[in-house]
Amino acid sequence: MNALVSEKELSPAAAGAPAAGEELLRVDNVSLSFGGVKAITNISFDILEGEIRAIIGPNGAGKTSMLNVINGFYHPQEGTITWQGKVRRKMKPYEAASNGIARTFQNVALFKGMTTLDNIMSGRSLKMHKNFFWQMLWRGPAEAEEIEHRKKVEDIIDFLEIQAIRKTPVGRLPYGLQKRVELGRALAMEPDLLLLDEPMAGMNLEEKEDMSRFIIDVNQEFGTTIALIEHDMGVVMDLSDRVVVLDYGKKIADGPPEEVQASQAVIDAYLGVSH
Amino acid sequence: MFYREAGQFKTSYQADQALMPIRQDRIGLAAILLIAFVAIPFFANDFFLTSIMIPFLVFSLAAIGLNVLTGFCGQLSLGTGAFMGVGAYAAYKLTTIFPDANVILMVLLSGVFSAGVGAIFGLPSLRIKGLYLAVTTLAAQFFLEWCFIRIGWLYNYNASGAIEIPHREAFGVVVSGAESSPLVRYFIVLTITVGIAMLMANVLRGRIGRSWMMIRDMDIAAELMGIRPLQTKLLAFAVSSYICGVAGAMMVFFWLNAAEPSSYSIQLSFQVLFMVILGGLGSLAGAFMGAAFIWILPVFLKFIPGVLGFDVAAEAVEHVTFMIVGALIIFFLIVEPHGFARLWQIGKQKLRVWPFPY
Amino acid sequence: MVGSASAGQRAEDTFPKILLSNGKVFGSRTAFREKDRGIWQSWTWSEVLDEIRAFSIGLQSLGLKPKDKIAIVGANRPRLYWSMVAAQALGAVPVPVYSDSVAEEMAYVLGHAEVRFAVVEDQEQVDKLLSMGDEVPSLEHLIYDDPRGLRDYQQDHLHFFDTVQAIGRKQLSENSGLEAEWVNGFSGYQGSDIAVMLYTSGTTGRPKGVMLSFDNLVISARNGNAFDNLDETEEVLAYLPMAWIGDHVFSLAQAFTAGYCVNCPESMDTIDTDRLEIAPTYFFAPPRVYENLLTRIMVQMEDAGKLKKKMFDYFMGVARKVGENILNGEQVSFGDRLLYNIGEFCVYGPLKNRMGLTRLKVGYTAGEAIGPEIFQFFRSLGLNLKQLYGQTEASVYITLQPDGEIYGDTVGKPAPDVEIKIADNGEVMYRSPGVFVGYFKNDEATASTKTPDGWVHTGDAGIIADNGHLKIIDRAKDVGKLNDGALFAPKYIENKLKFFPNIKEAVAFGHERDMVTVFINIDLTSVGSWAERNNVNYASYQELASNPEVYAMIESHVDQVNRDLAGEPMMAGAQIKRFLVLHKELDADDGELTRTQKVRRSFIADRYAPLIEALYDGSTSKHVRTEVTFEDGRKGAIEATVEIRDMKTYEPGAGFQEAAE
Amino acid sequence: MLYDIFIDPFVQMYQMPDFFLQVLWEGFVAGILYALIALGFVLIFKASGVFNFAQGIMVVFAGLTLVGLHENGVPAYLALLLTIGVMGVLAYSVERVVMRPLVNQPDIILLMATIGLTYFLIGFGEFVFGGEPKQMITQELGLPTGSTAFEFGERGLVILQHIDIAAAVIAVIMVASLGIFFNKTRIGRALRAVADDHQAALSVGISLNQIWAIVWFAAGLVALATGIMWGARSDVSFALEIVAFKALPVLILGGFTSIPGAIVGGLIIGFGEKIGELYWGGLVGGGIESWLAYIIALIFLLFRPQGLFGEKIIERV
Repeated sequence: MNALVSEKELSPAAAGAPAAGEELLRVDNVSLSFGGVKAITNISFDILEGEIRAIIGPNGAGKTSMLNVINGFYHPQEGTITWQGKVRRKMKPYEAASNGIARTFQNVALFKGMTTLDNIMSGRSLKMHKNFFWQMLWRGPAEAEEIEHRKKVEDIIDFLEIQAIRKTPVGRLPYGLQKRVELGRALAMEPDLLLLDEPMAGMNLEEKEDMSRFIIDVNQEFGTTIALIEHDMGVVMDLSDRVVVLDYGKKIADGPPEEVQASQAVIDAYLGVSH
Repeated sequence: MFYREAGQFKTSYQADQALMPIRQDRIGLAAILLIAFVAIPFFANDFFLTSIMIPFLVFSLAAIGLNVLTGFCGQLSLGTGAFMGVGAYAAYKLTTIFPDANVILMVLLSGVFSAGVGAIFGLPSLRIKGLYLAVTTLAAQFFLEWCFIRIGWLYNYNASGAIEIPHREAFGVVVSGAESSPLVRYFIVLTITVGIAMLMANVLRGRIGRSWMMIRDMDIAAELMGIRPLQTKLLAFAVSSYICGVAGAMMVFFWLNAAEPSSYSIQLSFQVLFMVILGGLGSLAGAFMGAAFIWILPVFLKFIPGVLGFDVAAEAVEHVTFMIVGALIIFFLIVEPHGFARLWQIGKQKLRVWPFPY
Repeated sequence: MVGSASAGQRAEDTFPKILLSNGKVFGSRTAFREKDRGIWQSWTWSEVLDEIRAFSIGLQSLGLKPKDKIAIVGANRPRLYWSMVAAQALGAVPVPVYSDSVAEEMAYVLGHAEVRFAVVEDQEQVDKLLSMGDEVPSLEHLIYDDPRGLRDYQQDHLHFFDTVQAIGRKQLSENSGLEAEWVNGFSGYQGSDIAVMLYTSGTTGRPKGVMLSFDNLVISARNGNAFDNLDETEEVLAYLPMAWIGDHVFSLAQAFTAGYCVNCPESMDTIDTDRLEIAPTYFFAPPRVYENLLTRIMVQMEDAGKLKKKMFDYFMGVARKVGENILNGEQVSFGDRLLYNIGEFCVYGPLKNRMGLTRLKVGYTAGEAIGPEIFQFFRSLGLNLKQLYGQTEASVYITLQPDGEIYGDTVGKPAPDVEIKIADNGEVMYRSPGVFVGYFKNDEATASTKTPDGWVHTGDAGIIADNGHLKIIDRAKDVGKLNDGALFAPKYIENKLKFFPNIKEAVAFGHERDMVTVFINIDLTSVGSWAERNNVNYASYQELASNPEVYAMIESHVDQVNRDLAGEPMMAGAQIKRFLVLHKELDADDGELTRTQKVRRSFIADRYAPLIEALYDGSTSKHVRTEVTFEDGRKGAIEATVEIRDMKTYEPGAGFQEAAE
Repeated sequence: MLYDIFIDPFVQMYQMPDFFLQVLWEGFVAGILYALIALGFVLIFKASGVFNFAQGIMVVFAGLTLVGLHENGVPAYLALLLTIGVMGVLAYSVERVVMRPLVNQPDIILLMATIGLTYFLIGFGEFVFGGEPKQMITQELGLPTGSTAFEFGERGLVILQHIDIAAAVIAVIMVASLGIFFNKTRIGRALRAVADDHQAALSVGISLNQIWAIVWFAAGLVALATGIMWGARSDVSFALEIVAFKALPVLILGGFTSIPGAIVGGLIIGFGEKIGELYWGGLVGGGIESWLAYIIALIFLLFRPQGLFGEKIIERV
């Protein structure tokens, strides 16, 4: 992971800076359960503007459920979520999307029938408005709009260095690339908050380093706030400004990487000490 | 082999996003259109036009309609026949209410009604998925069929319970009714079908088409990217039904001249569904191929015994045709579940990379 | 204004001036394309003029002065090409550098060239140059083309290309006279001024900075265009290192003088698609590129269906038979022509299409010798592929193969305005408008390479065949002399011998001796099969080698070689006087060959000293005992009495007369 | 108007309880038969995830074969046996020719295949036995005919067709035996294993192909029974195919994989349809049976997408 470290050193401006931003999202004693099974119990934490926030924990710790709560896919039975200062009641996923929350998925959820280009274009859906009539004519407004957004998408393709697979159906791509395309799709939404669900799961070291570089670049170039779930401790420690640790749906630690790493509770959780 | 793409480079996004970026494809399409608009009218006889080309085009349009819903938006529907019926009856009523209005306009207008009906029956799609949805669409099929029978107003209380298309003129020529010439009808049907196909091609490559495919491929992800499932699905239902409606109206106005409720029975729904599946889900070209296969094959089969020179009872031929079609459908599903469109895709790819295998 | 005439004979003598007139003459024609953001971004000549003008003035305001050196580092990008001309317009000298070269080598070049400015492609290069700060004290300003990842770089001597251009544009808009001023600025410079400095990574020692004047490049380029009648309609793909003279001439000098369009690929992993899309009409590549293309074709065809494979093989056979003749416009039977046309439709056409060479007008290969079968393969497809022989010091062109005069073993005739001669030591020398001004800060190297009257040493030994084509025979340093002063090129003679299937290896001696003699190894497979056919029984190589009939056979070969040599005035003096057939095969295990099967001359010389002695003392046979290592590694010895034969030699020109009769 | 809809029907029910009972009985019998057809669907869907559209035509086909054979002089019971044999052959060849090559294809493709099968069977049936309706050989099979009338109240009568009673009985027997088959026999358990998880089934060492053949055969038997019943009530013709569509709402109600669901659903639809037809149908011109079932099912579904017996679906990402 040295590559990453050097990346950070390269740009002193970026290193500590983000943590300075003010609160973007706050989760207050949220609990979620499925038919009696508690997935999340009374969890609170916040995400600051411009930081990279990691959510870690052993399997079944409720990490993914947490993301699902944040972007409105699950509705917690208790607790509130404050997004950009507004306390949020029940909200539909597509409302979350239009509020500037984008995400990627633990097991890639690309649109299999489409090419890389179309997948990333789909991320622009919310920003395109030309109505059915114009779409039918194509020539004129619809085409103009399409091209305007195609340019944005091409920037992302260039940014992620996936020119060579631009027109390949995503189904045919190797796993690592699919993850990259999915990131591109999320970026296309130009989100305020980007949720990454195990962006590096099942990647080899090289792919991980690439992905880490991209994540850092996203954070620095676009100033996007990022919340990510990741298993690879090394990655988390290098990438994130602050870390939340969940275990059995409860929060057991929260703070800067070094601190968290030192915490006894965390060590126990990972060594699987019985409670 | 025939594809020589060297030197075909794009210097603008317009060119890059064109419907057919490859020159050879454009030439091919042009050739087909030329045949359809010039060669066929010039050479074909009335039989060929009325019992092959016109129905083929009508079904192609219907297949496009269903393909929008099932192939592109992933919502399985068995109500196509009924939605076509709505179009037919709507057009019939419109032209009885406005006898002087241009009947072609009425036909195009009739789709609006089926669109409305389609949207209503699309509502369950929000909560119901897959085969369950398919079954619920049968509700539309049977309910509407029932309406066609029971609501006399729809067929002007004809004793026969059927609708007979009145004599109508447009632009000074007879376009509907018994004495309209097949050639005129052919041109109308051809123009409408091609026109709608082109417009849909545009919709499908743009934002709306993408949103449909997003729902089809991964509805959860789509929703998390800001796609509103209900609106998107309903739009698909409406558009699909509109096209089917127009097809249905053309079916009675420019092909059959008369129709009774049974013309729009579930059998029709199946027929169109077959065209879509065998043609290839999610492919406009496939819709045409499927229609050609399902419609023209039986017509063709009927002639075989005569050609081979031994006389078989008409209904026997009928039955055998049924068997053969059924068997062939199964056969093709086994050979290539993604339909003729995929077969064509594979072939085209081979030609593009010729002489290499990949 | 279409037609090469308009471009060819125009009098502008520097690239800025040419640019100016191209802006007028070809104003609306596309000058550059770059595959970027998924499409081919294009610039017309007039747009290029604007771009360059703006950047040039921007550089000026950053303080770029005449005679300053400005480094160009990165992959082929339009803006990097423009930067060179922009600099030239200010009298500064661009120094393109191999972007992939390791930091300390690059540091040496930049330091040696004393660059004040550098225009680089992206973050990678920026980091590289920043890291070598103190090794290149002269470097003051660093300009980058692609801002990705650079937004947090604070250094204030770091500029974004656009910003520099913006400065230029601002000044232009504020000061209406500036444009004319800029033009006047460079109208002062003329052909004799230094245009560019290219560092040749010499095989030995530090790279040397070759200074080329505008005349060198412009005249050679125009000659090149005229030779293959290239005009503004050509399309080339710029994908070879910008620091290499080849790319500089093909993608800049010739493009500007002819006015044709230069296409920059999107990236190195999309190069094949990009070539396919552009389908260049004028293509240049070192042999390895063609080799790769060929191997890829063959590999892919292996996976093809049986029938297809059969068809492919069949038509490739046809092509091999008549393809080249048809290309050379020779007589071919109607049947073959028909077959070839069918093949064109079924195989050759599609192949060329997949390679993106459908529109190829002329393609060149150079740098090293290309394998004859590869060369032949592409030509037989109907691709006008040719060889050229060139050097940085010559602004590329020394010799070219004219259309219809393609011979595998020659590199063609002297390019227009190029004189070549063969020095007494057999070294090829040339004099041409393209001859470089000198090596930067390295006068003794210049002196040793370039004679006062402008002849340049190539370092290659060659001869001029009677058809006027140049043959490169050997590195000059390997070429020796007989005592009578006749030229002795061992490899050349050996190759001639090895051309016979019966001869596997040959080792020629003669440097500082009275005559040429050779050791010969027979080729066991071919001679063996001959033996079987004529039921000659043999137990071992040794036995077969000493067989009188075999000797006779070899003798006839040697005789043939002598005739050939006699036909070549330069070589006539080095005919083979005596030869012997070695009693054992030369073998890498015995250290006689390198592991790459090249003869180790000196080693063989002392291992077989007695035999060489015998060759020169007139004896007709010699008994020898030689240590050998058998396959199983056992050491052993073979003894044999080796027969030595005298050969008849021919009068110089004799072979030539025979050929004439 | 409102009166006609909301008051009048119930008044009628009260005033003519015998008629109401009669209707209920009709509904019950119809429901039983729907349930039988639905059962055919469920069997196959459970074991192979195939939505077998051909179930309807299999009913007709079975009926036709039986009658057809008898017409050609085959004694009734032998004909019955032979028909069973035919259904066996059909099941085997379907498994062999259709199912096996299409394994792991998406639902819609399999659905299409079964519709293709429908076409084939229609063609085949008509080709062999001709298209015109036939009389079911009720007596020959020893099925009861005639009817019994029960005095009800002072003037009312409730008439029960014996064949209907028989139908009910047979239906109950079939369901019961199927239940036993599924829970007690090895193959039955295997079937359930398959329904739950194909891998598991394989690991227990059961060949999917066998299982599919068996379920198709079972479905064939159910179809035969249904065919006989319906045939006895009306007659055997391709019109019966429509009846199959009536069974689909039953599936929506009961869920595609639940046998009890099929039965309960069948009864709900049966009752609902008859009552609706006889008390409300008149208002809209009658004949509403054809769709009422669907509307019932649809409304129901909007509130409980997973059907009667399915458990709640939790979507994951």
